[in-house]
Amino acid sequence: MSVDSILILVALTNLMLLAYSRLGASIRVTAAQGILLGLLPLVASPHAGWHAALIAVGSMALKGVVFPRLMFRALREAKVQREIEPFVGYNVSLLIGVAALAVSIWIGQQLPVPGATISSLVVPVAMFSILVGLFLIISRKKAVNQVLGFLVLENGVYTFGVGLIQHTSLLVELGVLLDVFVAVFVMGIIIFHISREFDHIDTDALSSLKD
Amino acid sequence: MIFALVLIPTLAGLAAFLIRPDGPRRGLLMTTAVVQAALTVAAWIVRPAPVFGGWLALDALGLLFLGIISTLFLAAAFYAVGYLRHEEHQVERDFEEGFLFANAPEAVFTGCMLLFLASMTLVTVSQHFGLLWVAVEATTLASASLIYFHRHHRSLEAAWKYLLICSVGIALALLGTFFLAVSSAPAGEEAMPLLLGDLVRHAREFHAPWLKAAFLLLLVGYGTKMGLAPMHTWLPDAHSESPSVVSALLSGAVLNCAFLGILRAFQVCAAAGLAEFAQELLVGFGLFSMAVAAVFIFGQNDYKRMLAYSSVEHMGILALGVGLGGVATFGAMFHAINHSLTKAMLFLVAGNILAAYRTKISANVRGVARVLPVSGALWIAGFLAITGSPPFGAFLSEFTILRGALEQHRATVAVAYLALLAVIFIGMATPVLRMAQGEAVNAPQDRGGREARLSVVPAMALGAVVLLLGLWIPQGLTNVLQEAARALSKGF
Amino acid sequence: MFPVLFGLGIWMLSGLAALFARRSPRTATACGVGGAVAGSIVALVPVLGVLAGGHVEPLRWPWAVPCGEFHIALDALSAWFLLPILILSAAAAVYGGEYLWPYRERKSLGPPWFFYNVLVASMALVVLVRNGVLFLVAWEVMALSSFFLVTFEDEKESVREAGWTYLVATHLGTAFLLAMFVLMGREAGSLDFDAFGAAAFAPALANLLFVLAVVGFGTKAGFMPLHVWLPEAHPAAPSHVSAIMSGVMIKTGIYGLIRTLMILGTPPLWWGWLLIGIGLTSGIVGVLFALAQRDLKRTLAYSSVENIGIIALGLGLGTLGASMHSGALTALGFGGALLHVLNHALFKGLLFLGAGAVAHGTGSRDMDRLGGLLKRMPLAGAAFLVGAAAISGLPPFNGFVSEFLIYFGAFKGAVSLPASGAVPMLAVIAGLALIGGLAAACFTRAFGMVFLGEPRSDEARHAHEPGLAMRLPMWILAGGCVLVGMGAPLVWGVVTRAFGVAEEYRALAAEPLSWIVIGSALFLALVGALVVLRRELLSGRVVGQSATWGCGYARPTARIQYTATSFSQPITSQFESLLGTCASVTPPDGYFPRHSAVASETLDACAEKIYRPAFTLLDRALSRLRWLQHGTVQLYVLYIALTLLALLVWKLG
Amino acid sequence: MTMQPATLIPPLLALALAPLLLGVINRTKAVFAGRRGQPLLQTYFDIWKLLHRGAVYSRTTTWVFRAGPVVGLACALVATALVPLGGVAAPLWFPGDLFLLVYLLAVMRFFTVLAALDTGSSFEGMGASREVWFSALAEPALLLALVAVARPTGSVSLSQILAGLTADQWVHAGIGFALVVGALIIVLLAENARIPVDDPNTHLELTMIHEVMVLDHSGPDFAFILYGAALKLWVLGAVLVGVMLPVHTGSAWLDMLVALAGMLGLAVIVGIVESSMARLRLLRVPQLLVSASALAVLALILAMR
Repeated sequence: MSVDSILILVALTNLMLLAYSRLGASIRVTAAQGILLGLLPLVASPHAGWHAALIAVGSMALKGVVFPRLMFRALREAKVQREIEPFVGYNVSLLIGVAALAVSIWIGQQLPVPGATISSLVVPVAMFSILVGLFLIISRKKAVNQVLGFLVLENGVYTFGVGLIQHTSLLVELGVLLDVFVAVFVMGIIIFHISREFDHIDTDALSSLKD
Repeated sequence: MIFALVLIPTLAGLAAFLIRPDGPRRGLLMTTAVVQAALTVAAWIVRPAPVFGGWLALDALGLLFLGIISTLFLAAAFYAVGYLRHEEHQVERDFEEGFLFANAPEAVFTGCMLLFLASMTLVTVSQHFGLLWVAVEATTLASASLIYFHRHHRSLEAAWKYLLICSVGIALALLGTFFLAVSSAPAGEEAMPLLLGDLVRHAREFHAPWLKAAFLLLLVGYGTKMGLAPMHTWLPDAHSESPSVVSALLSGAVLNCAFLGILRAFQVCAAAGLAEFAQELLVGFGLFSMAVAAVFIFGQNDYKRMLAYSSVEHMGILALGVGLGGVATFGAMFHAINHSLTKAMLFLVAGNILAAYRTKISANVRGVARVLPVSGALWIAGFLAITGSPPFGAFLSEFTILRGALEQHRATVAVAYLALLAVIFIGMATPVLRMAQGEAVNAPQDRGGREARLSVVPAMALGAVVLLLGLWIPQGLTNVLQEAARALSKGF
Repeated sequence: MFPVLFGLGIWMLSGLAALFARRSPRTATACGVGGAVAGSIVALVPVLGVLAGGHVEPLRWPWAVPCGEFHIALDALSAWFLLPILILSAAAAVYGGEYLWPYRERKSLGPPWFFYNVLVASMALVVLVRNGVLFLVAWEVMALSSFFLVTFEDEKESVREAGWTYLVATHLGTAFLLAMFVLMGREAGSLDFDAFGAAAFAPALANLLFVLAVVGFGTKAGFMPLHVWLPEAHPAAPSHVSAIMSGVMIKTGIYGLIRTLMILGTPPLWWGWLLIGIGLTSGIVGVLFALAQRDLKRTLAYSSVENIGIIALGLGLGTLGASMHSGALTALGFGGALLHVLNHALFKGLLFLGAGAVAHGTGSRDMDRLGGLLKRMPLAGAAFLVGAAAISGLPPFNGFVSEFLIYFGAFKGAVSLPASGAVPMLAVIAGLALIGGLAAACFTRAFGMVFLGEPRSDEARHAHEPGLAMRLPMWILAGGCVLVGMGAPLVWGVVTRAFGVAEEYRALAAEPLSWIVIGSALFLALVGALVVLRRELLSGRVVGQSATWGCGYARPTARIQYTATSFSQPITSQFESLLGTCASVTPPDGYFPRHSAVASETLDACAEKIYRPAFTLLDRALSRLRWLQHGTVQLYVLYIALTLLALLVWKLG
Repeated sequence: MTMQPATLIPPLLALALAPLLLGVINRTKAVFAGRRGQPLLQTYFDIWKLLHRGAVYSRTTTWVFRAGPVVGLACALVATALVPLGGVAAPLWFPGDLFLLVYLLAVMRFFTVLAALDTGSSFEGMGASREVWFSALAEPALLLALVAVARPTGSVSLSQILAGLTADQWVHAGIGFALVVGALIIVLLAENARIPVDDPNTHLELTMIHEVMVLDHSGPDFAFILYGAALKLWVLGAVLVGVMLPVHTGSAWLDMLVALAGMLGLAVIVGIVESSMARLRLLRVPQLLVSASALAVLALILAMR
């Protein structure tokens, strides 16, 4: 299984996320994306140091197992199954996704990688994930979806990190991982509170503070 | 020593979660604040040596912001104790919609405050971009639960927005950090570990497009946290819903931490000879932030939101000052201090007003100067200070920034700057004066002009410092400011 | 210089003392009044020394703020402006001691006295400092302290409004000064006034600086149409504060303008024309608005705008003279303006104190409800009459002297200069004549309606004379009016010598002034003689008392008297469109009309027609943009995403 | 400068002959009305009689009321010392003396108005309000006219200006001078409360200006007022005559005679005007006075070519 194929799979998962309305499915796809990205460093440099492996396992465990469970619990709490009416419909979302893909490729061309890289697809795919993540946050109403969007965004950044920077130090990666973990954890907590407060997780309700 | 600066609040924070009784916990909060302040003073006197392979070090910039943070936290901690005493009874009634709600456990509050302090300190001392990012994100997480201290839906909403928006921004900042790393690839191995010093030293060899992109991402990312328009949107909600003491810390300290992140990136750009590129962006964001702030301050009827927008304005002024460069950089550094202290003071006073009148609508507040004499006086003084009237410090810094603009013949910038300041002055004068003056109406508990010492003394102290800074700048401070300005102008 | 510092110290410390003694009104008042008087007396010594031709070493202390230096100097100009500041502040303080006393139950007297002394100190500092930053600090402290004094009775809505207007106006004015000083500093390389004086400004920049100065200082001085705060703030303030605000504080604007002109060097012609234009507008429109007011203190405030206009006319003449290198015109124009600064301080201070006495004695400032007060407060009334005559520019009082100098300068110009130069002179003469006539109308009205005739209301009927502490300052100021009027040649000598005017130009005015004094003396002698003659004639003859001859009407009441409004109606009706007086009339109807009423009010035209619409427009425009903060988090994230994309595309594309 | 005794002549003549002018005016009017009219010296008789009467004062009034006539007369007396006559300079002549003259008249008016207001009578208040308004318009006209005269002579003192005028200037700049004279006549009529501005001897108080202000004065006070009014007429008349008849025959006596004749002629003219014109409506008076200023300005424009 080559780096490129993983990256392409990642891009596909992004498109799937754009198309899905069932929250459960979205969660599973995100989890899959997380696992794929966890594999990436191992595939990229098979005989990397033990810490790369550690990071990989850690992130796989986190993104593939812990987060999905968290999200599913949130779903059970809020008793919702699907994103009924997002701000942007699913077909339009797909089109926008394609556009985003184009933009990411353009950016990739604008930024030729100076140093060593594992694949020419890294920058476009990373950018693509980031854009899709942002788009999910913007276009969906269910809080869960926005957390997923945030995860996809983080995945993009992570892709980038793994793909382009061979020797960032262990501490930073651990810190990053930890932060992401805590962030998602806190978000999960807040979603519980939201669902308790409004007995649903529509973010429409969360627009009372304005000018 | 740097370790101590970071570790003491961390351990104290963790301990605070475990301490059951209130008294010792509050004591812990205050002692930590005092110790932290003492350590900071020591650091100002003798610059501590870099530790941990140069990852943690205190340069002028860090020292400056560390000073701000410790001062604010000292004031905030004492105020918080008084505040917690006032909030002791568990269930209370919301004064806007009248439902009942509980507060978060006090242990959580205290612990998060201390961790918050730890993470902010880490921001100021970290020389490594990755570490810096981790620290900034940590401040977000630590403060999120502070914002959600009052357990009701508005503060929940505020916390949610804060968390989501800042996390998005921070994620972009992380991407920017990676870009930075990539751009530094041509410099070879020794520049790679993202240490500020190495980056600045080799910046000339960096790959320009990547560096530009990195700066853009860091600007937008940290700018979100810093509250530059149009990424400022979380700020008014978070500030208006969180307890005033938290708002004080958010406005006075957190925004500066994010600003520090941008400054670090700016240092690298300046060293790489991309100063103009970066400065243009900063000037643009600065003026735009001031404009947006003006729009929402003018006719704002919620005084805590008004203060929040004023923070947006002043972040704009800081960005503008650095963007103008030259003497304006010095002005911006100085303004960071003035703004933080003044804004914190204003938020603390706003907390007193809120406690007495139980409303955030400025139109419903009258005669503060009669009901709460001290707070009323501080409220007006703070308003004058924050709008840059002499004899307060902000006047000197804003004046210096104006000098910077005109000495570079940037007439349009200067005119826009003055015009926006004027509009904001008018916009703030109207509600502030209306609140402070007149006969007292709907002040439920009139304390006969007496106020709890803990609720006014911290604000008074901050106000005194701001006044002092307007009349006399200590030599040591001037040196540090100039060193910081130099670091920004030449990258080193 | 040290006496001056000593005075500053006394003011600040006594102010602080008053602030800390706020629990006991007696101590606070004692500290405030004593400090103000003592400080003024101490500082008066070097001022008189300088005016007598002495020299005082400037003082330079390092000051640890960017570009800041504690640099103060006392030259003739500073001394000349300091003189009225010291005199009037001391007098007004004594007066205020009694004036504020009745408030002691309701509010603490500490803060007002603190701010009063801070105001005095800052005014003195403003005319002393020679460093841009220090000047701005003193300038703003002056504005803020006076703002807190204006809002002393902040429980009144009108007072709060006035305070807001004042604060905003003065702050906006200061913005222009900021720009001016920074630009000067850019050229001079330092914010030190001496450096400014040494620097050479390019004509374009000099013009810009002049305009900035006119707007910035003009806002404080009350040039039309920047005067809007003045008729609001001065009536709102306690009367002794109105006195020093109107008497000396607005003059600091004139001081700044003169200082700027000195710095900028030889002016182009149009500066003089601009100043004369401003002078004419402020003078004529100002006095017309003064005529249209019913509130005594509002009338006085508008008349301050008028007098500032007269000063501006003098400055304009002087500036024209400077640009035409005509020493005579310069000497007479600036001399007249400077003298009028002093004179206006004297009689306007006196008049505001008198108005305060009226308000204090009757509780009303509405001229349509007053009358007959001369019988009830004879001493205060007599002092007020002196002020009224002086401000109408009548000999033998001081007002005539300064106006004469301006007239004389314009007259010389009008007969000697070529047409281009003579036209502005004619404008000055005609304008000054019209202003003088209208001012006489305004103050016969003010004095006649308030002090003469029959009381128009109960509060006027039961008015009482103020105490000695309030009368004495008024008499001192009245004496000042007479002294300057009768000692005109001496005063002129002092002015010209202090400002080093060439002998020939001094003689130019010295001679007529001495003749005027002779004429005045003759006039006073004749008055005395006629009084004696009249007494002789009437002695031993029947001197009857009766009711006023009502042309046959048997039962006159106080209500059939002419009121202030009706007195000025012929004039105001001519300028209806300008003044925009709005009258509400309830005409009598039916065969047996019950109630009928006429009420008229004249709001400030500039405020109503320019500023208020501008502010509403701004407010509307800004509130259009509020949707930006829409409340849905998705939108916010969208902002971030779009910003990012835009920047990436822009910078990388 | 030292005061030559000759300069005392103009004021002395003024003191002696001023009341005569009123007599002449009244006699002229009588003649036009086909009456014999009062004797020329009637004003003297009136003043004499009033000086020996007692007085009645309103209870409303204060010392201001009593001060009015005294101050007014004092001003008029000083004013006579400021105007030259027939080429003889005034005892008080100095650069810019005309401003002192104008402002002395202002002082006179100021106190007359205050005295009127002191009575609290609505009629006198009415008169006062008109007086201040019209005189405010008259002052600029007077000063502008004087500047227009002064400009050709280039001197800044009334005595020198009038001395500087010569008959041939009339020949050259006749129109200009005519305009000035017109302006001065209007001012003279307005300031002295003559028709067409005011009617000195109507019996309808509502229509009066100056007369109504002195309704309450009696006895010596009224005598002072009468004399003061006569002097005021003389003073302004002297200025006007000085402009109208700038004759400089060699002999001072002849010049003086010409001037006196001019004064009497002026009185006759005023009488003719009064008996041939009707009073203007009060609303028109301001227009008349503004037009006086307009005439003066026109004259100035001509003088500045």
